[in-house]
Amino acid sequence: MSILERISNLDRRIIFLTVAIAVIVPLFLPLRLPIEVTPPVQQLYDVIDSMPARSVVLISIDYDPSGAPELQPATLSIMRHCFAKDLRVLVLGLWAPGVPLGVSALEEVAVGEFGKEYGVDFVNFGYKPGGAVTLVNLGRDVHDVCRQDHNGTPVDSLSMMDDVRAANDIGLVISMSMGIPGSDQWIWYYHARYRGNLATAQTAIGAPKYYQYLQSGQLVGLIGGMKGAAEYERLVGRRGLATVGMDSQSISHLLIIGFVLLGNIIYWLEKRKK
Amino acid sequence: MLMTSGPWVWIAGLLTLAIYSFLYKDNPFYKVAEYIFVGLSAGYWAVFLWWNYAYPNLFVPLGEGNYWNIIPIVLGFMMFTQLSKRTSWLVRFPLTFVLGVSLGLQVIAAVEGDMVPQLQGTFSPFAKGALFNTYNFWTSIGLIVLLVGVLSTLTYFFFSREHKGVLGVTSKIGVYFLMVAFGASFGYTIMARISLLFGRLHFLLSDWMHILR
Amino acid sequence: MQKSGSIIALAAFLVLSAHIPAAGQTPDDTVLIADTLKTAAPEILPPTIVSLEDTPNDAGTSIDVTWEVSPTESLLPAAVLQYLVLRATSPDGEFERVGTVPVGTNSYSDDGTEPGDPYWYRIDAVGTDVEVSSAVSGPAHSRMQWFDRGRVGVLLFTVLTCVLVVVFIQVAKRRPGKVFLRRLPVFDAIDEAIGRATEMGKKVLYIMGGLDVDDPQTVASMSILARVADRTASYGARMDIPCIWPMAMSMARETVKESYLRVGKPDEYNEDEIYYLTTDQFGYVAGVDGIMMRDRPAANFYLGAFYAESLIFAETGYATGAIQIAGTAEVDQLPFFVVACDYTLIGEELYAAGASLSGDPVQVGSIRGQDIAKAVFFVYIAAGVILKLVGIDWLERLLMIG
Amino acid sequence: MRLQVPLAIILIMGLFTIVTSFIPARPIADLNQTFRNWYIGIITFFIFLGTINLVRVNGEKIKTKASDWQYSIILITALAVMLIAGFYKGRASTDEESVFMYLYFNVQFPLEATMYSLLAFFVTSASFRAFRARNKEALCLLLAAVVIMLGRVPVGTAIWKGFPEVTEWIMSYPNAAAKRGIRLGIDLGLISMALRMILGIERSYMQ
Repeated sequence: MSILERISNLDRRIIFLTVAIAVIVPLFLPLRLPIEVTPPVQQLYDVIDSMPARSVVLISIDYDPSGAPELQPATLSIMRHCFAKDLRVLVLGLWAPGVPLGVSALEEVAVGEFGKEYGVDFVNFGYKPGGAVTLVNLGRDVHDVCRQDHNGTPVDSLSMMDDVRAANDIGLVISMSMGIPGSDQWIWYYHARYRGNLATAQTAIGAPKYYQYLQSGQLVGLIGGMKGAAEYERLVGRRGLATVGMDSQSISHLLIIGFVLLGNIIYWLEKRKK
Repeated sequence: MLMTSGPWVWIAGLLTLAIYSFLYKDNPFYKVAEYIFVGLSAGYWAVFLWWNYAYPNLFVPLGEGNYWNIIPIVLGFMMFTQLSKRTSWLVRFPLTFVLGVSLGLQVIAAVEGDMVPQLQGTFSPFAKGALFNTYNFWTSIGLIVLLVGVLSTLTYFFFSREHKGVLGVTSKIGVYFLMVAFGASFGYTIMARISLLFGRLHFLLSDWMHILR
Repeated sequence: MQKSGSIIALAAFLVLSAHIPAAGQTPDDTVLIADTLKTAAPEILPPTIVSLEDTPNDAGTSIDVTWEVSPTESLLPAAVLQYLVLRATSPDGEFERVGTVPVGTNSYSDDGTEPGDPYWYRIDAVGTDVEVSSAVSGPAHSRMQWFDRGRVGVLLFTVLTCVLVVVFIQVAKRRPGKVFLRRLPVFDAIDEAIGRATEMGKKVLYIMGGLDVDDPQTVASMSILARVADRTASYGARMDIPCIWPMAMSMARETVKESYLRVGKPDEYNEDEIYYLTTDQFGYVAGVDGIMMRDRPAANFYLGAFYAESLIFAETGYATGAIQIAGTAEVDQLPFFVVACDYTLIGEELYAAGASLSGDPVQVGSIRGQDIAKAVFFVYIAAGVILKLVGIDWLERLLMIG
Repeated sequence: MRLQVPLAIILIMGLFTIVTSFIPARPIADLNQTFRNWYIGIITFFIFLGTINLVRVNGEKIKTKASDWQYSIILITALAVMLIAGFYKGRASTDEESVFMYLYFNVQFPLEATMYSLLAFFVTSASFRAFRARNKEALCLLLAAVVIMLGRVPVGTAIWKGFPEVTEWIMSYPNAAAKRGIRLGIDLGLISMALRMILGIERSYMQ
């Protein structure tokens, strides 16, 4: 077998190995490539930044652990921003397996970093089943949908909720979403009825679809994939897992482009030989 | 936290490695992981759907005195007649009910969610005098490209004419649009794929092996 | 990210279950209460209710309230903070708060009225320490509508496509063989793939996607399966059809059996070649990958609804050296099939392939109907652009979903 | 009975669902809602049927000692464990700190996510072998993919500042155009298939 043929029929396992290396190595040897902030992310940052202190931000955890690599860093950064601006945070979620992710994010940021008080500065209502129907009801009567928090504490004994009763008491809704139910439902069933500010964070697969809503003004911000999360990390000035991940992304994207080029060079050489 | 405590993290770590071993070649570890996976997930979905869909939609209302709900419950159980050859024709009753509702919804959704807004969206930006005035140069070009793209892609899907002459040219342009779109989507989603791998490897290296941080 | 097919079906249902409002709505300017306002409470002039109307196209449970904002708003921008919408069931009865809107807003849809009952409304402008009420207005009634006028466009297009399909089915039935259908290159690909499998003495693997028989893609896949089975039956190749849904399995068995009957080899039909694997998405993927690695089928067909498994199948299949023919109407997955398979049916081609393979007048006729509908779309878009460019937009308004 | 009644059911349910989606009036809309709830309930039985089939198929394997029958024991055990964990305490057995959720997060989820992450490898091997500029169409595909890849990561921006903007433009216009064309075709294919099934012309789904 000639060298050309050998490269052309490269054992897939070698390709697989290089991918693993491309993802792992930057974890140990970060490149710290600069991350440019794109307008959709900047827009969301500006909205949160300009909110008056003590306003309420609702973060909807609409993903499960498989969306966590892309969405959890964004959740953490947004929470950091909110608590730094002394905003109050209300967490709930339309995906049952997402509840522990919301709990751990609040533990890390609200309790661990900012020393915020549960029930006063932030609350967590956990999983809300029912998708669209629930959101329609939520906008009208928050207390009706959120009767108990995720630990079973009744809403009336959470002082933060005293003046959070309907859609217009919530300054901003951010749906951290990886599918259905998620930001589609927030747009169609919540925002369409109650307006107010709505933003979304998406996985890289979901993101392209939401540009149109951004243009039409239905969304005030969009965080797309791990890149968007990294941008937000840069804005709040704290390197997180997304920023770390972007180095792996850069290298593996280059690697794939390299393989595409290699494939074409071989193809071209083989053709010339014939 | 639920995910990274004690022996559980070891189970998760070993199972992750077992699946990756398939990339090298098929082996008994992979097979064990595969069969655990199939069994566990079948159980998970049965439990999940029961508590979140069947129970609240069918049985709770029945308990509250809504006796009409006997109909869907009977229809639901009729699904099981499929298990025997002699009774399997009875499946047609729940099946056609489900099909009727679902096809009806799909038809309306296709027209309302896709067809009308997508058609509309193609020409509505072309307001009088807006091109190159209201929009910037690249947006204007983009809108024209969008129009040409939609129309030519549509002609690619003509089945009852040979693709010759004008139709041949337009459908050929359509093919180029298709290729650009496929290439673009392919490139765009790589980030999500790598993110998943990043998530798994990060779990292995930090949560399980504690090599990182 | 895609979950297992069934969950997608369920979830999609949840989305479909109410109608989608039009795109392009801009959010109200949500003006948040300025905490800088510490000056003494100024005098606020009351707002005035302009109209109370039944919200159109609903079940009669909502009234639209519009008012003129307090004149103070423009004089002293920070004086008014928000408006309260209040409702009572008699003009001098007790008014209860039904909504709160930020300053600058002049309308509110009050959901929660009973059809036919009379209601009276009042708008209060709220300042830092003052609250000023408008005059009471009423009575207003909400009524339910029997036709949703906001959906004329949807109705029009639904009727149009349905009529076209039905009419051309009738035409094709009456004059069978008269409607021309272009020969898709996939036909040759199918023949070649099955021929090769026969020569090599290897199996033909057929995967009909991740959804059950309630998805049109699965039904479309079944009509292609019928033709593939015709070929394998007449060539004498063996098939391997692992199924993800029990119902789809029974259907595939029936389909393949009929093919064997059609080519006159009923005794060669083997039911065990079509079997149930599992309903879990990745469990199924793991199983099918195992089959590919062990048996190395020479021709792989992936036709139907596919999700994340598309590329896993296509790459494993490639590694085993199979000819691969794919087709799906899942737009997100098409790129992977196009890149990794030898031939891919794109979107509507999946629906059309079965029709043109069988030549069945009903199917052929409906394809013709679909083509005419596409021609109508083409003209509609072109007309829309031209009308818009010269400044006429009734076409757009006519079909606006609202 | 075996044919006419099912055909009548699909016709009535299909037409009812389509026609009534234009009628907001209460009695009709409420009935629609009821049917949709029934539909959700019934469709979950598809999954239950699948679970029963899974037990049957694997039980058969164990009984006949077919190849790999030992693995089937693992499968049935896993299934049983999950079902017991999910039902033994009633509704509460799926609470946040339940055994059921522990199993989900530490056994099922890692398996699923790992399976899913295999795509990162396959996407690379597919790029290597399939992205070859065999003709002009393939060249378009290839170029679009490479440009978008560069537009998505910081290293692309480091090479040329314009990549992200070009990426956005390609995604918003040529990409959206083709997707729209495909979708319109799919919608028509779907409607025509659905219509044929509702009208009873297409009956192949009935075994």
